[in-house]
Amino acid sequence: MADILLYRPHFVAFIILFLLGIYIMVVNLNLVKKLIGMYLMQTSIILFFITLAVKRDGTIPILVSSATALPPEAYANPLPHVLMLTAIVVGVSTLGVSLAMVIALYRQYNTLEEDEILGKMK
Amino acid sequence: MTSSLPGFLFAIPFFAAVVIPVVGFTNQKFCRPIALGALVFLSIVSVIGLSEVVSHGPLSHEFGGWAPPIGIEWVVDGLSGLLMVAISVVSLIALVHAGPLVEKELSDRVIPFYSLSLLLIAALGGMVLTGDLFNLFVFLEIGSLASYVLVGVAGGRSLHSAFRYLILGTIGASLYLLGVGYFYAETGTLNMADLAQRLPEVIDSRAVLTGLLFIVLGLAIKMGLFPLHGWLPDAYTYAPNSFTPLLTSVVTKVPLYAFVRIAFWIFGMTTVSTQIPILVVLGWIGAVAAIVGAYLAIWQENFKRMLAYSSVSSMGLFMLGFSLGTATGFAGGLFYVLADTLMKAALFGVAGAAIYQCGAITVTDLVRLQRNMPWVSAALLISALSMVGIPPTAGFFGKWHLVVGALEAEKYFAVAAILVSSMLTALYFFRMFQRVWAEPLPLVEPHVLETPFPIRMSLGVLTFGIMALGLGSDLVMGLIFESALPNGF
Amino acid sequence: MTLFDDYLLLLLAVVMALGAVFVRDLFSGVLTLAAYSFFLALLWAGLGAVDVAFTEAVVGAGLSTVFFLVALFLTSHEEKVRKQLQVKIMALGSLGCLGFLLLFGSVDLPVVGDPESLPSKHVSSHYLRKSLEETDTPNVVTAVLADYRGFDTLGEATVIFTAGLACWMLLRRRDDSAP
Amino acid sequence: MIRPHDSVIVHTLARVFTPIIQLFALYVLFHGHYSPGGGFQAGTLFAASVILPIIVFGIQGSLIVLERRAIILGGIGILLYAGIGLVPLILGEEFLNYGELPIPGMEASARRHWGILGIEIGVAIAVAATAVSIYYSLRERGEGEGK
Repeated sequence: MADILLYRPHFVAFIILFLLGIYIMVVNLNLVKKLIGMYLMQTSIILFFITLAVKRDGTIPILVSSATALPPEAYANPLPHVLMLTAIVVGVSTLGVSLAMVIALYRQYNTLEEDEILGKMK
Repeated sequence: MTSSLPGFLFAIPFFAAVVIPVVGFTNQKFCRPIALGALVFLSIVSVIGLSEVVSHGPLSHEFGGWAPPIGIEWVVDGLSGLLMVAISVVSLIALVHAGPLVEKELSDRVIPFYSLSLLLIAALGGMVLTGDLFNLFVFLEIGSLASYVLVGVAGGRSLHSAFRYLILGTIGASLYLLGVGYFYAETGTLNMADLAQRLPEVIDSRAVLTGLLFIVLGLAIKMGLFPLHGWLPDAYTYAPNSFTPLLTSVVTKVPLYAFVRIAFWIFGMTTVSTQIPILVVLGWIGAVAAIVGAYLAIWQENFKRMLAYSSVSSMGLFMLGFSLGTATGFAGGLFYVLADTLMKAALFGVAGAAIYQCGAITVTDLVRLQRNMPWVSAALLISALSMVGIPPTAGFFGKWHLVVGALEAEKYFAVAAILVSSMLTALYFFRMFQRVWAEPLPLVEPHVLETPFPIRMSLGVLTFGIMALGLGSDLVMGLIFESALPNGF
Repeated sequence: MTLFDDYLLLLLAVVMALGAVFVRDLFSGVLTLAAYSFFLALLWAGLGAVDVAFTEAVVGAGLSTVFFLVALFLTSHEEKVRKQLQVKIMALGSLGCLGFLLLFGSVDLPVVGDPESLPSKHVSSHYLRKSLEETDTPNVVTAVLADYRGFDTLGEATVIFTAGLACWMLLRRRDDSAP
Repeated sequence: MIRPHDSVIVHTLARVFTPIIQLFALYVLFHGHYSPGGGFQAGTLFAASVILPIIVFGIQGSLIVLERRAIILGGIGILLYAGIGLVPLILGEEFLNYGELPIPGMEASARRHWGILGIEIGVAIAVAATAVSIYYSLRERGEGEGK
């Protein structure tokens, strides 16, 4: 367990961000804070995928001159990058929709606190 | 066999969804014909696809012309073809039903309603047909975004329930994506068929186990499985009536399908029942869900909320069926999924029609249906009998096959759970019957008329479907046994 | 990129994340979040994911922040504090289990930076070998994004289109008529 | 309520930066085959170049005609993308198989090159228009209602 903490800093940061994000999403009653938590959770997953793509001494995945000039081991793995580009877009779309919901809720209840909204519904 | 048919299964609803806002701005009246036309077309193509599968074996379509592990492929096989037919037909009926309700509830938002509904249907189809785990995530997100908004568009309480749905749904989707990441880290592939070949080598790895747990957890949130069903009752209760039939009939079934696909096709029957015994756990969870959901439904006064808890109970029954580990149990679970798709569409259709026509929200209010709305009352009666499990409805045969499967597997707790949940279901539906048909009409009867033709017709078709699926259950079960069972049975 | 740089950027990112979460004023929280995003973009550029870094800088630090700020301008930016010990303990308990699961599963994950690990070999080496020949595109990320997995990208564009329709549907006022 | 900013410095900078951002967006779009970037990043930058003047000069000074139609433009961008994909499907090949696009006198790889550029343009239009549309939707209340 201890060697994970030392030699995998990315993974530790991922765990901290992921759990922090979910914690805020579940516990905090402020709607915008929940969305900040959501953003942290989504970016932490991107961090997880990007570290899968790293290769020691690997360069960015843009081929130089001809395909055979360098072996595949010399470039970072492009597939997780592609997946994460999609995930970023998904994240910002979800954020846009959820902020629209927050604004619509505020128009009706004039507050951003979930317990006050629940109180006003009754 | 490669074929261009799955490509059309994507293209038809997708193009219609994108064309609707572009065309709809010139004249709003075009929206509905485009949507319904596309769905009719989609239903026909998916039926053709299923018949092709039955006669010639699975069809695959390699998007971009790249062979599977490199590119993305879509596969129509027995299971996905069957579900695709169910999704396209039921959503066609649900949108026909929605017509008059949209005019009343969302008259200024007709364009986005139809466009988002079709995007939702395209995404559900994509989740069912795709053979790639990440592609599944993308369609999961498209479908989820569309359903969050369609739940929340009625404002007020529906908006709050949609926000909660969004928060929990995003956690679910992120857990799923994380699980896919673990699989990718261990195998280097995202394609389901390729993964099925490569996983046995690394099956002892803890990362694979963790990935599977995350995926199951994420999909369980999306499908509203019992301890994680927090978003479901509110969303089902407060969603606009024009959307509830579509939401309740297909949206939660598709994550369940994704779970079945991953557990039985990628990991395989022997792995999930012995090496990583998640089926045992899920069987118990399903049993508890079936009983607790039905028990909670008894105490609900709001009709839609009662049906929502009944959906929690049904989800438990499906899970129970799939976890039995016998061919009959699996096929029974699948049959019950198909039956429940029709029953939930019909019941929520009745609930929507009741609110539309006479403002009947609680179970007691339904008494207003009895004299003036024979079509709606008949649909309510037959679909409720089917929920309870009275022959010859589809619900009876679903439960019958589940019980037979449980007896074959010698899992008596499952038999007990199915019977107890059926009895509790009978309790609340018979209480409803008593209130609706045994009580005298209220003295001051509001002037209530029969519902408009599209609602009547769609409820009639759904009722007919429930009866037909029940009477033709041997045929459907034969089809499932022949082409929709995973290896290992 | 040395491990030290990674440590530094990760530390900064985590500190910014904690700041964004625990600061009371929501404006400060959102701006701290933008800084967090910026550090992540630097980190990803360092790890070789230039396309992701570019997108994170444009979208995370840019577009998301703009959306957040507009929403805050139109609503309020005070967070009220209240005690809810029970919920917190329950959440911490279940998240502890989740964290344990994450650590438990991490032991068998491939070592970061290992060129021999499975994800770097199977499918991805095909892209790196063949993309120039097959698609005439030196940037492999673009080739995979737009061609090999172009269908995902169509889905991605559809996601944001869905979001646009969704916001339009949620926020239009009742008295609007379609133009 | 978001009020337009009245500082001269901000106004001048916004005037200068808007075309620069647009130029950079075009570079990112058309150079995506060789350097980081592509349709999505270009679209977001383009959206930024539309949103920046709205923030600085206020919503009255913006292309108000875009407001409700932006989403249509987004749909057209996606139709461009999916339309390029549909051509091979109708010709009996796979959806999105740019290698089979009916462009005469080209190798399959060159056809794929131009196909990629075509869909990147579609993505850029869709993303730019949709991001602007989301922005308009989010601040719609800013007009008459006030606070």
